[in-house]
Amino acid sequence: MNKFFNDPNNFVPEMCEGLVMANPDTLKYVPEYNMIYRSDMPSNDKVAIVQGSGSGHEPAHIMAVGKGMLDAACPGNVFAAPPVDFCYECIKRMNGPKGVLYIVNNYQGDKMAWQMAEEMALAEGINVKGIMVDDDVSVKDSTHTIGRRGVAGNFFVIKAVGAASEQGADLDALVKLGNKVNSLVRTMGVALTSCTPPAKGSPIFQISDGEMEMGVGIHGEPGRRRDKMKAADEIIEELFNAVADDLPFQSGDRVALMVNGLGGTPISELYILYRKAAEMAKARGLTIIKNYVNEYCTSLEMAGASLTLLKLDDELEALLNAPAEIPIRVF
Amino acid sequence: MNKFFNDPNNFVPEMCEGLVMANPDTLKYVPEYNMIYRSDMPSNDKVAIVQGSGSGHEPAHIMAVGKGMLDAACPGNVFAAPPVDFCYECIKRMNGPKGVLYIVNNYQGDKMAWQMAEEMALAEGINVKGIMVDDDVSVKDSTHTIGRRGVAGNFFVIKAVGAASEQGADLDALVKLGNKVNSLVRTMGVALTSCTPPAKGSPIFQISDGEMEMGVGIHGEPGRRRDKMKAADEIIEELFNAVADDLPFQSGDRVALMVNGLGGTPISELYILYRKAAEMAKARGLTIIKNYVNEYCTSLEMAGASLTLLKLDDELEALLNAPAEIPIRVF
Amino acid sequence: MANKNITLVEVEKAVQVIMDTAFENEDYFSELDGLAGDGDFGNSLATGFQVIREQWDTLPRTNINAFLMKVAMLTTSHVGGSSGPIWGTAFMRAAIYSREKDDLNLTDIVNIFDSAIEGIMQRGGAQPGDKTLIDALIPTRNALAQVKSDAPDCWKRALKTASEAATQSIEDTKNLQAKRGRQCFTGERSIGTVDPGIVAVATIMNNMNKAFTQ
Amino acid sequence: MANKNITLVEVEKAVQVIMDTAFENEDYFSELDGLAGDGDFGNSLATGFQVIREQWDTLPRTNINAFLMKVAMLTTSHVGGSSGPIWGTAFMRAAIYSREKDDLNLTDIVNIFDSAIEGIMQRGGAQPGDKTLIDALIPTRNALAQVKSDAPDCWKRALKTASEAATQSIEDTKNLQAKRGRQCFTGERSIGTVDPGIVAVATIMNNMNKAFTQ
Ligand SMILES: Nc1ncnc2c1ncn2[C@@H]1O[C@H](COP(=O)(O)OP(=O)(O)O)[C@@H](O)[C@H]1O
Ligand SMILES: Nc1ncnc2c1ncn2[C@@H]1O[C@H](COP(=O)(O)OP(=O)(O)O)[C@@H](O)[C@H]1O
Ligand SMILES: [Mg+2]
Ligand SMILES: [Mg+2]
Ligand SMILES: [Mg+2]
Ligand SMILES: [Mg+2]
Repeated sequence: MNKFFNDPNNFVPEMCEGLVMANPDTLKYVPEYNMIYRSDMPSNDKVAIVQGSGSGHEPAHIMAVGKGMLDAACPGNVFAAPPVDFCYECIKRMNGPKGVLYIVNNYQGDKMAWQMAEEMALAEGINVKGIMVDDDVSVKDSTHTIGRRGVAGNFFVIKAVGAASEQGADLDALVKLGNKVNSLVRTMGVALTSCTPPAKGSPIFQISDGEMEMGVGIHGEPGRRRDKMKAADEIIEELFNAVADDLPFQSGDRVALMVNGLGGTPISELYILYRKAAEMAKARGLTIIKNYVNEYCTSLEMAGASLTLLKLDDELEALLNAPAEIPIRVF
Repeated sequence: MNKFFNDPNNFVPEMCEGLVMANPDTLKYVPEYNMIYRSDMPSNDKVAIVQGSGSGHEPAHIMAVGKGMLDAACPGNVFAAPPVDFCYECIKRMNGPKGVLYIVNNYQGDKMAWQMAEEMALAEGINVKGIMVDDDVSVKDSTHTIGRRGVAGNFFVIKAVGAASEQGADLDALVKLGNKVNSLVRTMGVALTSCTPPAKGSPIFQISDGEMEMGVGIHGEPGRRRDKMKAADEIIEELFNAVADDLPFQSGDRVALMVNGLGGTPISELYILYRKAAEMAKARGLTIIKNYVNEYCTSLEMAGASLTLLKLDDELEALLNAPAEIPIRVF
Repeated sequence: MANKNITLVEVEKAVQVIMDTAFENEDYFSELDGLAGDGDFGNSLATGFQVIREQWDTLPRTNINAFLMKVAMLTTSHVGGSSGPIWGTAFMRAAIYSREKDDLNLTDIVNIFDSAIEGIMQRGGAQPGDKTLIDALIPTRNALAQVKSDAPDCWKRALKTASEAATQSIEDTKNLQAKRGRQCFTGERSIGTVDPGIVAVATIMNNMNKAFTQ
Repeated sequence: MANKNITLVEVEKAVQVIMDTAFENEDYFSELDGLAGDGDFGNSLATGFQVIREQWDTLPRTNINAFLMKVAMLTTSHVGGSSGPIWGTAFMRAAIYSREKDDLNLTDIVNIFDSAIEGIMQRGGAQPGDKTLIDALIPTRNALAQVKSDAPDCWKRALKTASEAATQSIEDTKNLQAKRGRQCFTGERSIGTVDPGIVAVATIMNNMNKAFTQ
């Protein structure tokens, strides 16, 4: 296992510690609940936006905590939903007069934990609501989900509600906005290698050199099919068509296009993928208003990528362009 | 080979095309010379800053082209120095009244290409000077170098001279500044896996699961020794001590600390490494003024990381904090 | 305890009975789950409750709500498979219902059953007749409700009637086909085998009856 | 051509001679390199010059400078091993020297040799006596300089004397130990073997002599 870690059981806490040590002015950490939060939260002026799913998808979500994005994240262990008390405490500690919005990717474990936490918080009079993200067009139901999975499109939901919340939107408006973004965003991914959770010590699934898992889930769950490896352009064609046909995206649409690396694929290759994706967008009459080529939602060190399209209108475009500051940065 | 590409010979051009398609307003591309440049260059108001080394180290250097960083980059093929005409054309096309500064990492091929291009440009009356980066403390001479190799510390040289150039510094001042940064920056890296250039189709060196190459070069050149894999904290201890003892960094020093991923290591692990590095800095009495945890100088999809320390003074701190905008971004 | 409201002391004892039932029947419950499911049920319960047993002395005891809320969280987080959130939801609904209450009467218990059943259905999407522990909880609840209207103070009668109803549900559901949980993947193979969750509810009710009335 | 200055036509021809020498002696040069070096020398030159041959008709011919500059770039970029930058530097120095000149006299050629030798030493760090082609270029340059001061117009005598000096350098350096290039890794093994770079320079000078004087 060619990975940097110490005791595998400390993988998540040590990552969180490192993150907070690297951002001492802006982030705080509650070890008991793997909770990373903005040091200026809770606030009287805004709805708190929180999320927590399994770890191993970094920068999602702990590294997306910051002004204009999440106010807190409380991940579980690697690929394990956060325990309900993490979610509950996260809601409780972030709560202010304007309430709390939680975002949950559609995975059974995550959903159950957050819904239970919501019930508990509601019982205490906290104004909390949730939105569910299910952008992955690959499969309808899967190993860990009823319905579609929630994957990289999640970034756009966070960005939009994060910006709107910063501008003072109330909880109901944010729920509406988050659901709107989710209804307009579609993703599909492909894996070229497996990945190894430190505590497991072995790959989560088997895949041979020269094979790919088309439509993979972000925990290595099966997608549409196992296939032999193809040229980059062919792969993007399949991803793009699957994603674009689903909404469907139509000629004249303005879009945001994301090419997301799954963790082990270098950015050089992501730009090769972007090249073809942008060509296909053009051929379909889609106008790419903003593009995102980087890692947003990964599966540990898995080689692979996903493609996300978001249909834009003036409201969403403004929200994507609103300022935001998170730990993932270059300078 | 679990990589995204089409014809392996088009790996670099297609990556460049993708990059420019993703940044149509700010970047331009000259295919004949693999040259990516700021669309507002050349300029009458600033010294042009250029670099070109082998490809495969992205985001270095094509994705570091932008306001406050490089004005142009002209990479060679994967792990191959740019041909001399790339360098020559790059200098010529970026030249303006204030001249051109080239930055070269100390690798024989890169150095020769740039020095020849410099001679040619000088013969045409172009005001061009170069600075050499050799921050890698791992080995003195190596397969591809006489003297130390130039690696991730390069980022700080670019950032400093890029900012100073934006503020109007002249060529001689920039040479002095670049050499100063190089004299204050130290790096060492470690590889946990090899990597595969698309056109070669096989790994550049052999390394078994559970092994690491301590002090590896960014083309997989041998470092100090092959060793069995160790705990993250132990690895960082060795990197940190090698780097910090070299300048040497001393109690009371203000520093910038970079944990750079080599391409296949996810950011979760980089923060585990940062955690220990920050602890060690503290134990030595170093104050971390700025930190950088991301990918800056990679070796394709190699799993591994490097640690860089830069000693700061008021001048450098201000230059690191100056605004800059490059294609590597989150939003 | 007969005829008086139950307090935190009895709630603690009830939780203890549930846990002990799981410990004593770990292998048996897993064996039953193995017939048509994936064989983890007994182990999931026992492993999760073991965490509660270890933290028993430090559980919050300020009131019924705080105690049950912590039990709910630990159950949800440490019991594996579908059972964690299902059993956790039951405890949680009981906890939420008990807010601001220092004791509970039989009406409260019936209401807690209603809230827990609703919560479990919401959480796991099972309907009555899907051959899950819902199909044990509903007859149990109905038995309690019957006693409540006939003889509202008689805990003894309530527990006896309820445990009989729970036990009866084992046979009543045996020939149903499972529609939820791992069982549902084996399709018709579940017909004719008893559902482990239903057996667990019945066993717990029987042990409650013994613990509180003898 | 005797007694008049050389122009672009002769420069083209000289480059052609260099390339043909490399093509004709590809195997021989590699063989020599194999004795103490890594055996790639002949192949490196031939492969790189092949690119120039393919682009021959489209090379810029506005003046000597433009022509040689392009040859320098192609050589540097396409000839492998140490030879690319070394030979490319020689062409480049010649190009830079020829800026604004339409023709070159013998004094110019001597100056070009000086500039090229200086450039090669700068590029690869070799000193005279390190058993590299430097040790063929210096006696060749000295022979040209001698003719220049004795009989400045006599190209024929210059080429003959220069080719003799280059040939002599083969034997003169045979017993030196190589200090640069791959040869130097084999240490004392290079003593007693001829240096392929030196042989190449001598062969080229001999072919120049033939091509321009017969
Ligand atoms: N969705 C559900 N709703 C209610 N009860 C369920 C559900 N799924 C399973 N059960 C109950 O849980 C029992 C199995 O528990 P367990 O083995 O822990 O679950 P799993 O099916 O995940 O392995 C079943 O016998 C059934 O009574
Ligand atoms: N640093 C140097 N400076 C000058 N000439 C050199 C140098 N290194 C090698 N040579 C010359 O080049 C010849 C070998 O060329 P080649 O085989 O292409 O180089 P390499 O040593 O890289 O394999 C040697 O015989 C020598 O004459
Ligand atoms: Mg990566
Ligand atoms: Mg089971
Ligand atoms: Mg050789
Ligand atoms: Mg060689």
